[in-house]
Amino acid sequence: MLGGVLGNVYNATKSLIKGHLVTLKELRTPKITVHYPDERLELPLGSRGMPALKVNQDTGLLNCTACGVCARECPVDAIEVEAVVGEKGRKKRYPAIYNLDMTHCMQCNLCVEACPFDALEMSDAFEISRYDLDDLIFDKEQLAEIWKTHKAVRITGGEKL
Amino acid sequence: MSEINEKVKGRLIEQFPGVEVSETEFGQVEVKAPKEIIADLARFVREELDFDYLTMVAGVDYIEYLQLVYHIRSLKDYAELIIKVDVDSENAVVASVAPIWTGANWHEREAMDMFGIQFEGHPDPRPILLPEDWQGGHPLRKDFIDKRPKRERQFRTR
Amino acid sequence: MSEIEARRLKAEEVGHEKLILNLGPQHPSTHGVLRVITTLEGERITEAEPDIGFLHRNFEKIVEGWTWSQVIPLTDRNDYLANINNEHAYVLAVEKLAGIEVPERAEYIRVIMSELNRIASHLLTFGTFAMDMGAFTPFLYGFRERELLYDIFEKVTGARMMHNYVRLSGVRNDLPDGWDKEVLEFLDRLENDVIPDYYDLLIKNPIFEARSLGVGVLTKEDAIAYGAAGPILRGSGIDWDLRRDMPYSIYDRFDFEVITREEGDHYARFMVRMDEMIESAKIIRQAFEQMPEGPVMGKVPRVLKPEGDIYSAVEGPRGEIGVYLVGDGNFKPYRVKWRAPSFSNLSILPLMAKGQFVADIVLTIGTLDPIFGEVDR
Amino acid sequence: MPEWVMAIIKILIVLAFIGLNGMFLIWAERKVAGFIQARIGPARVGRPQGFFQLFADAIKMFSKEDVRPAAADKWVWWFAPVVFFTPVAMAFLVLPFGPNVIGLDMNIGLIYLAAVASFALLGVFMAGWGSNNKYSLLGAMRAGAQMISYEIPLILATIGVIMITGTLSTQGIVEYQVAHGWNIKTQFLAFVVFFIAMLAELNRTPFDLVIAESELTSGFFTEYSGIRWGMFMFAEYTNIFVMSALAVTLFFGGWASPFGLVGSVLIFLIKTYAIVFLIIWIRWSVPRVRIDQLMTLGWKFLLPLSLFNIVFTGLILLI
Repeated sequence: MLGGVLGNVYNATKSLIKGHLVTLKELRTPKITVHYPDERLELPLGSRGMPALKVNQDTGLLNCTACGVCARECPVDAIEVEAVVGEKGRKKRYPAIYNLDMTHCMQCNLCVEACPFDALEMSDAFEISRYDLDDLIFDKEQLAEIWKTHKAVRITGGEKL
Repeated sequence: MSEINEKVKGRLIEQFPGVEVSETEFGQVEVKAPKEIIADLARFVREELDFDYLTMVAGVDYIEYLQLVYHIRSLKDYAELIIKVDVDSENAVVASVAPIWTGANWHEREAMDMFGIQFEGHPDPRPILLPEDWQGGHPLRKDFIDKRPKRERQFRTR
Repeated sequence: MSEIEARRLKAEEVGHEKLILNLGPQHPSTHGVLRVITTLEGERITEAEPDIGFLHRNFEKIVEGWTWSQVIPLTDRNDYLANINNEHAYVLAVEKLAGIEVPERAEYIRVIMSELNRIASHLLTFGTFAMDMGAFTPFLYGFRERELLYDIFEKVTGARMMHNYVRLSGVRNDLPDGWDKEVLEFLDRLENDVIPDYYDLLIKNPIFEARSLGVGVLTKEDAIAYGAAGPILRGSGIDWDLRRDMPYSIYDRFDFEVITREEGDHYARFMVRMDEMIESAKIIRQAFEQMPEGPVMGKVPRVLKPEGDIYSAVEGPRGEIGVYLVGDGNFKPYRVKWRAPSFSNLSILPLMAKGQFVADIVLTIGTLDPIFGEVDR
Repeated sequence: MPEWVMAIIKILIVLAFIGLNGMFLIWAERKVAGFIQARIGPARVGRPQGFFQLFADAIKMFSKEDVRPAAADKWVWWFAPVVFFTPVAMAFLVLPFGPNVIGLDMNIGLIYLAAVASFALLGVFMAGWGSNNKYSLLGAMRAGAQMISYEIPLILATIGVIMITGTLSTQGIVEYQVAHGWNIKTQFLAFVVFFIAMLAELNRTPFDLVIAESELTSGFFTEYSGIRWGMFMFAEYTNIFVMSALAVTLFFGGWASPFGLVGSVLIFLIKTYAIVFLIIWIRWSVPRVRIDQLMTLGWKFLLPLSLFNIVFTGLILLI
């Protein structure tokens, strides 16, 4: 019986030492912490932050025609669109108001998939915390600005990144 | 697999002449039973046919009546059985199957919360997901009134 | 008279001096917002009663107002550690109901992502179980590996947790080039470095064995009667896995073992999860070998108005995720019932906790591994 | 210089040392924990290694609101941190930092230490009872059971050393080791028992059932905040230092060194912090035991082992 007890003690000690060696080894391995505001991770292409409105490179206008498909497709009703139809001097419809309520948006990509005019893209802007809730409602100028300053891609269905 | 379904169907028709037994296109045996015999049917299915694993009890509100859907598996025979029981929506009382499958306990409590179906012989009939002092009705019924503020329509044309 | 007061009076009636200890809803060990009302006699638990519903948001009612495809991002939020598995469960049910064809390649991608998600979920469970036992370091090791896995996810789905990746008739986008190599590298590291380290650090530790062997035994009969699912069912010696026994998607093409353990204690359930990670890795390797080229999205009918009802289930990390759908020929689901594995698993807690020590109920919750997004829905 | 001035200076030195040592140990624990766990630990205040984190923490603790639960037993609750803290500070009286660097070289030094150390339990129990919280109460009950059952093997383990050295004075034990080499050579078994019992006495993982944050949130000091919580924390970390210093004194030759007075003190501190590191390392590597396993280990394993050690030492001495 004594032998059994001693064997147990021996095994227990051995495995305890092994476990401690694992933690000791980890003392020296490189850390995976990233000091966030000082250092940043490279976000992969297609990483979803918030949606942004695409600006036509030639004309400098929004691609959006205010058809409202994105607003209908949004599960949480985060998008508000007011369309202007047939105004003087412009042939196309355009959005008078295009508000994106980031307090509701869950960044699901459904609006981008629904958009038939290549006007919405998913940008990698994720630093959108604000002191005031009202500041989280982005209007069309802000959304265009985000598109200009951030990486944005459009993935709709089936293609490669 | 279908052999077992045939066997199950045969036994069920033999034992309960009144019930509607069919097979769905997804390979499950479906039984439509009147609510009076649900306790007997459950016991028969559990003990004679070895359907021992109750996965869920779901309520559905078809406006004129409520329906309870029991999905039961047989871990031995790899068979699935769906029992559907219609319940009157005004006076929704049905026998509990919790004594037969212990796991039905919480599922029935949930159906009680959400649809207001009373289960006779349930060991612990208290609200489970809703607060104990909930007065707002039964949320999953179609006539449930959501009192939260509504958002206005998001798409307009000028 | 408050509820607690009533319980105290009841305890006094019995004549013993009993202590009613309220674990939760804010408590380090409850993995979310679970409240367990325990009655103690010394350090022994005579009665434990879980109180759930704190995260209840009525998923099933919300989706009744949404279209069939809008529901997918919300299913992510049910079991937020097994997002792809949830999406897969829902999408599979709708596809069966509406008769939608899925391209071959998309099926393979779904399987790969589901199994990766299973690994991620089990890594977290490993960590939280260790933390419930008081070992903080394995928790962070588990988290580190999961974060690295989430980096891999992000490259495909664009999000770390709420992927919204599986679509009706396929997946949203194809895999990027070189991604398979990264996954295989991760799996090699997992099998050769990480899991052996876990064994050395935690599993072979004598204290770990003393705490988990023979504690919280769940018998076969109880496991079946309560509708336990996943590792809890298999840890009690029941050889049941939907992936093998009722194959959905393309799981019948892979060669893998269903891990079962006879003992039914904490250790058995824990080891089932550890071994399942290796089996998942096996499936992923085979899937990469067999995967054909081709499109990843099929044709979805422009008007999606399925009719009828269906129960369809997949094997998630926590067990059978079942979806009961009723369609009334409208573009919205008439009824979605979510059969959450954690809901059934958690209902065993009163049975298992009876007679345990206070320290063990924490482990019991840890080993049942409930996710409250899913329990409360 | 009159004696009382010396006494006051000594007290001030000890208090300053307790403060600095406590802050350093808290920082060291967080840093070591971070490195073991594949992260960095404190790094923001006082870059790059976050050394000023300890001052920031101290300032935070001092400036926080002192919240007292409405139903707490006011005076018991109020005094518990003080009662917990005082004996720890008192233990410094007999710790030999170097030749002549000692508060008071009592000829019953070890008995004094044992007496003072068991006093801390009172503070724990007062905190647990006075908080009027069930978690605190459970923690305090566990503390009572645990500390009493581990004090016995702890003291019995030192008896072997006392038998060899023939003195109860801490300075005498070190002087014996200067002459005859470290005690660990002959008293290895006693050291093992002493070390395990010490971990339990300090409420460190794997025996931290008193705090047990996964079950009892924070055990006996769940309800404390601000500077009172800080006093518990400081006392705990100072206790770690005291116990490690005691282990060094008893088994590892104390200040014995060939480098004169300063060298002796440095050697002593280095040895002590090595033991402290060992304790921290163990904390971040193992899970926690359960209360019944703790009792089994204490009474069925450590107690017989320490008794066996005494008998064995006696036999060796006789022959």
